[in-house]
Amino acid sequence: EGVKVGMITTLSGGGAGLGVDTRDGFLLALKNAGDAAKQVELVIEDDQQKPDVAVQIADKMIQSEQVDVLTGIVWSNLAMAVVPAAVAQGKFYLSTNAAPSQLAGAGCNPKYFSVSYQNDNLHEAAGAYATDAGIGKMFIMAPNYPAGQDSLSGFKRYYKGEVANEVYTQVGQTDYAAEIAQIRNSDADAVFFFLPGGMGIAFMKQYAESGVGKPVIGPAFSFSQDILPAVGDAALGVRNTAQWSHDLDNPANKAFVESFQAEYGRLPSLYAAQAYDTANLLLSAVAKADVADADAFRAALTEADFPSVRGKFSFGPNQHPIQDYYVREVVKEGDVLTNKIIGPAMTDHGDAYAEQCKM
Amino acid sequence: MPEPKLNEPILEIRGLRKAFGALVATDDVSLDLRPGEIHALIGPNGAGKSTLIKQIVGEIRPNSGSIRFEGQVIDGLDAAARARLGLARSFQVSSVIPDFTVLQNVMLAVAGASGAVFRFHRPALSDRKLTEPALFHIEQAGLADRHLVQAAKLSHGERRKLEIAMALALRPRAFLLDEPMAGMGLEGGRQLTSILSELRNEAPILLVEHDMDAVFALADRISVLVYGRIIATGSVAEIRANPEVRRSYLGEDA
Amino acid sequence: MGELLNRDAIINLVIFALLVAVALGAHLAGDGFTVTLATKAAIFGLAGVGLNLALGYGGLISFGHAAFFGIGGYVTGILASHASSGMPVVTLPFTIMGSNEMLGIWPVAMLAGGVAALAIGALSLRTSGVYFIMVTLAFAQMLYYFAISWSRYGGEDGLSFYVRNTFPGLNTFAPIQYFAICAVLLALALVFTAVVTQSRFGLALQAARQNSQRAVAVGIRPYAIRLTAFVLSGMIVGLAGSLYADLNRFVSPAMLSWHMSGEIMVFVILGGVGRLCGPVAGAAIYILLEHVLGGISDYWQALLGLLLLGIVLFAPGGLIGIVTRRGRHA
Amino acid sequence: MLLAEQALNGLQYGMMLFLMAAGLTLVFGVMGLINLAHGSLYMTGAFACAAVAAATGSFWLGLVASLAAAAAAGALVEVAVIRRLYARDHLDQVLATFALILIFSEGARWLFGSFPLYLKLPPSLSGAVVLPGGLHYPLFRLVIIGFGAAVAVGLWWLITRTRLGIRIRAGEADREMIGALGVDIARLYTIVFALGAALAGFAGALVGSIQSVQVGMGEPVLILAFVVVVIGGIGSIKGAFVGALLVGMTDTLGKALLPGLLSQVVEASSAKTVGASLASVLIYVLMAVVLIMRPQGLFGARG
Amino acid sequence: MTRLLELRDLTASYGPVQALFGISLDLDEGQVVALMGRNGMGKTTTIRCISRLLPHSGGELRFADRDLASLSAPRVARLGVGLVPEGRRCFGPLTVAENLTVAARPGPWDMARVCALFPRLQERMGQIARTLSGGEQQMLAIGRALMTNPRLLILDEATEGLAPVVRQEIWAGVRQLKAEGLSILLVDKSLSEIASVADRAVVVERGATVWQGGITDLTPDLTDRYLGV
Ligand SMILES: Nc1ncnc2c1ncn2[C@@H]1O[C@H](COP(=O)(O)OP(=O)(O)OP(=O)(O)O)[C@@H](O)[C@H]1O
Ligand SMILES: Nc1ncnc2c1ncn2[C@@H]1O[C@H](COP(=O)(O)OP(=O)(O)OP(=O)(O)O)[C@@H](O)[C@H]1O
Ligand SMILES: [Mg+2]
Ligand SMILES: [Mg+2]
Repeated sequence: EGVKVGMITTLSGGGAGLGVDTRDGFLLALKNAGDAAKQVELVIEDDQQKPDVAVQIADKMIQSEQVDVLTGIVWSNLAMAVVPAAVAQGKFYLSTNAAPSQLAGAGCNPKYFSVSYQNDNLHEAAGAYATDAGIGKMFIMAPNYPAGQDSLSGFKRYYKGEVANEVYTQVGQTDYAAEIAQIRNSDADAVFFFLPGGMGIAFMKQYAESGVGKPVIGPAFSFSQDILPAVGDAALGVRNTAQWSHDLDNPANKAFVESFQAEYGRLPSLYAAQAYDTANLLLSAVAKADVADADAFRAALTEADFPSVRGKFSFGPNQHPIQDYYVREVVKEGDVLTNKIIGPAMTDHGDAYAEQCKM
Repeated sequence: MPEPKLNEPILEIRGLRKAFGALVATDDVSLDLRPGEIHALIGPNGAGKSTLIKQIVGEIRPNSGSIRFEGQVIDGLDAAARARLGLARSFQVSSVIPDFTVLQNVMLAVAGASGAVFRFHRPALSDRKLTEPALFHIEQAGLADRHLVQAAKLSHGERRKLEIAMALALRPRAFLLDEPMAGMGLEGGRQLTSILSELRNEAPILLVEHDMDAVFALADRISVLVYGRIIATGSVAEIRANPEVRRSYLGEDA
Repeated sequence: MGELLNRDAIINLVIFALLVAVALGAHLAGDGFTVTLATKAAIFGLAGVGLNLALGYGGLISFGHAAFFGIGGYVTGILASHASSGMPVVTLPFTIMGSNEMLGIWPVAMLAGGVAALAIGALSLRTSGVYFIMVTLAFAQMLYYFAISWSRYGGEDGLSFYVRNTFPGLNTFAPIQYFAICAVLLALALVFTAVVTQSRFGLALQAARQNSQRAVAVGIRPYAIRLTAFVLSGMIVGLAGSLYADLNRFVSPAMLSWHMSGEIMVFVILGGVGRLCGPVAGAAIYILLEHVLGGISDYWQALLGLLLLGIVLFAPGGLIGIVTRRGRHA
Repeated sequence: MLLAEQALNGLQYGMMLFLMAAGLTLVFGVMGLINLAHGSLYMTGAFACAAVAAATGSFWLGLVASLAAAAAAGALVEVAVIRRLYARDHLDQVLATFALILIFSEGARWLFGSFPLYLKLPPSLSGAVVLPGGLHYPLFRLVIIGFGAAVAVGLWWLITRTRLGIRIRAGEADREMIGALGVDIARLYTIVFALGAALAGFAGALVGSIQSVQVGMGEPVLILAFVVVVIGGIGSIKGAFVGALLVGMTDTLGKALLPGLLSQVVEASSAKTVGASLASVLIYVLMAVVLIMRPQGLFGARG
Repeated sequence: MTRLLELRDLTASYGPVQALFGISLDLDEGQVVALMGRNGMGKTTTIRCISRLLPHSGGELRFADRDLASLSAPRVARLGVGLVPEGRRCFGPLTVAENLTVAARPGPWDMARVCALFPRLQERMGQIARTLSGGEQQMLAIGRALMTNPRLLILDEATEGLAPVVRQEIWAGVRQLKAEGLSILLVDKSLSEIASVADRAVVVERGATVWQGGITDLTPDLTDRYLGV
């Protein structure tokens, strides 16, 4: 029996780092599970970070390879291309990362689970933290695409202070002098930004050079373990929000971080942790139910009966996590830049779209 | 074909002027081309001969002045429209479609002259409305046995003949030939001379040429252009005798 | 010429037959994914055939054909998503409803591609050479950035429409049947291209490419000829975009990106510029390589690069050039 | 005050673009070669700088390494590939250099992994300085302006005033003829290509140190650099310089001003996103307008 | 007198098309030799072979006691072959001065001497070559070749497309060069001018040498037969 899993993730091109961590985290969980993992047959394919390629691989996995479960997509736009059609064809999809709002609200589906978060969550946590920290005026900034627009609305949803300025940057932008000048000349007390990948690295470095010096808050993406070494000391002291950190104090996490370092010789990133949890969730469900019995399998998944590296973890009504979010600070441990938890930002937090979900 | 009144010029140029920056390449030029004549245009290098031809065919726009062709003012027409009216030119450096065969080149001219190039379905190569006139003009230009040769593979002289065939295919009302003799060699030059003297019966020729043997043999009238201005127009004998022309163009011992 | 034409015709038939044979064989073997790959090859081949009309025969090196590909795709996605939501696409000045009928969508996609090509071409054709390459790219980039931030239809996330549009009498969701649709359209486009390039218009187009000054001198307006070719090309590529959208049931700005333009161009060059079936062979080989190499190594794109490089350096006439042992086509 | 700073930013961004485009102009304009792999050489420089700086701890050594590595890569590419393409048309150049992008990117990923690398300015170049008028401005951005101007002057001098430059331009006009006059154009082109590559690598190292050093970093730059070169007119260093400043100004001021201007006419929240969208296509609009008005670019001589 | 240039049964092709079938030619130091023949008979092709712009496929090609077969075009130019090509081929975007300096090599010919030979060039030093008149471009092409200080100057149709008065100037220049002892190989269609300056003539027909000898031996029946005069 067992379950056949198709992993579609980015393994070539510029964004390959995130996909590699996703794959490695997932594989590590299977390895650590020992014999239990024999129930899981895994096929992995590279989506090249192209939505059309992802769709075609999904078709192949569904039609030719007859997988039961799909997983692994890093990017929201690829998820939007694959997930709706996959679940419509009766396959389960477990998200290791991307969780766009469309799939959390009206577009939710019994076969779709997000094991990571809902895309807005980290931004909401940042908003909540800014409120708690008593920051009166914020300068907020994100790229001009749906995820960016969602991020700023997510932030504003829980931020009670005043938004001094709201700026949308260009996707793929590498020079932020114009925005930094606006920050310098605004009366904001702090800056919130969501700039994934290279955009965030560029912004942080240029911001540090500019000497503006207003505190910076962001979601974990720009301070994830895969990116921190490239940002360098410019990131020191930045507060960022996440549902996980490598220093979270629970046994599952300790085991994960240790075995990840032993296996791959580097610190795990957020993406690796999420994939690790996803694999363990899957294993927990496989142990309880046969995937052929979709209702039973779904019920087993919904229980979320697995040792999450995040400590407590459960699913809300739209099958997105209800979990705690933390504020982390970028610190240097020896020579290595990493994050340290400095406190909770939100506890037992779900998401804003759950109530639109009718399942 | 409605013949215009005898001796009524086919092509009338009045007060044409063209400046490139400070350089006045065409300076108040007026010129006629009459039915049946070969009108030679000579003058030093850089005098503005090619520039004048380019203005007549519409490749460049004059700053002022006017051109009438068969009684019609053509100043507002673009180059393609003028070609269709029957202004056929040859280029100073020969200009053909290199990958086409001789036949295809001439068929292109037939098609262009007919104005019906937006035909999408019928295979051109088997269109007798194109091939028949094309083969006829190829024969006229003396290329009969070469019509399936790619233009790029023609010798220099053959390429010049191909240009003539393409000009003929336009069923022109006037020829504008820019140095057709250039690089033709002695024998080729003689052949071309005889083709040109036949051609004048089809339509008058405005001939730009530095080969004085050819000019003196062919021309009915000669105009001399110096620094963009016409300094003299007259018969061969008059021009040969003109001291100004001897000094500025032909050289002392011409 | 006649004898060579026959040889070309045979090669064209063989290439097309091979594509169909692969799809049919895979279908009989129950390998749906290979059928999908063949469909993708047919669609990209169609896009290449469209580009080839402008690029190969007209010498118009467009680095912006993704614009038409994406427009075709978005037309399809938008009409299909409105059909499923029941909301009209436009209400003013008249109401346009969505549609999930391929036969209704294709003409709109082609029209939109053609209109865009008319606008872009009318401006771009004022330039030539490298400038033309770059202006066409610029227009495509404008559309790309516009699509990324056009949140109404998903922006960067793209637009899913979950179920393939319908075609009377066929189950479009069956891979082989959808392949059949694409293959027939490809065949029609090939016949269309063959006829057009042999026509007077084709003669004039090729003349304008090789020597536009000469074309003018025989009374032909290269601008009008080129613009017409560009529009026809945009329409075919728009249709290909529509088919691609239906293949994936999804459209996104990636269809408008310069990578896409580059890829369509690579299909054409790879197969052989200005050869009727060149783009089909090019697209098929490219997709085959992508698929085969992808299994060999994570770094397969480097291998692909090396292979492409080898082809440029040692087979300047493209793949078909190798077969016919001739240089670049007329 | 803000406007002054934004204008300075525009100037600075323009200079940065010029640095990125300088090598491309040289190769593209002077040798008539469409080199899509320019961005890869840019990436090579950044990676070389990051690797050497990490190994030795010296940014300056890294900078030298970026020049050397990119020049070497350029020379290798020229001899192995590009040399065979001069006589071919643009299409083959596009395909070959497209293939080179794939090879370079995956090669870099194979050598350095998928994660971004660390490359930071040395302390002597970092931090902000106070300009007359009380404006705080990052020192490095002033340094970029300086480097950009120096490269511009240097290139202009090289091309117009040195015999090497005259020969390069003569070779561009008629390759065969310059050979028939006794100038070994093949070697000359290798040198030029290596020089263009070195400039790209240098820009990669400088600009990479305030942006991210990662696989694929060259691609957005490539398109921008082409836009700059084309606006200025192919083959003109002056054109590339003016084009770069124009693009830099347009982009920066567009980003800074458009959303604000738009919010005067439309409702504020959509003004932000619509303004940003407009700003992101502004340079392409600029390019299209320039080319439609002047099909040969601002300073281009040929069509 | 020493033998400067020697061609023996040279053959060459453009791709699959053979253009030269056996060209033989001798030129001694200080001589002016005219290469003659009808259109398309292979004169320019012969010259392209001598300059190594086109590789020959057979026969022997020697210049100044060296076999040129293995040398590149730039090497041959540096050995002292100065080419004034068919169609002038000045570097259009460069100024007159730049055209002259681009390939200059040390020797008796320098800018001043070229200007003394063609005073018109002096007046146009800063002008872009593309905008020169045809005659001026021709002078520039000759001056440019002289600036390389060649031992052998090759003129391919150097008077084509020029006004008669300019043609006379060019011929005067050629006579002056000859008087100074320069070796010259030339192609032209003006028989009378050739007769006045050349020492020897080589006549080619369909890519092969059919006659060579002293210019005075070139009788009218020969020119009639081979040149169609
Ligand atoms: N596009 C242009 N820009 C600037 N100057 C030009 C242009 N075209 C021609 N000229 C100049 O105009 C003058 C006339 O040139 P044109 O080609 O008409 O001379 P021509 O009489 O045909 O000479 P030739 O007998 O040498 O062919 C020359 O000085 C030339 O340099
Ligand atoms: N690039 C080429 N490709 C193919 N054939 C060529 C090429 N150039 C010349 N030929 C052919 O080679 C032969 C010799 O040409 P060449 O140019 O040497 O003649 P030529 O004696 O210089 O004639 P002309 O007096 O016209 O200059 C001709 O038959 C010509 O068609
Ligand atoms: Mg002229
Ligand atoms: Mg010749």
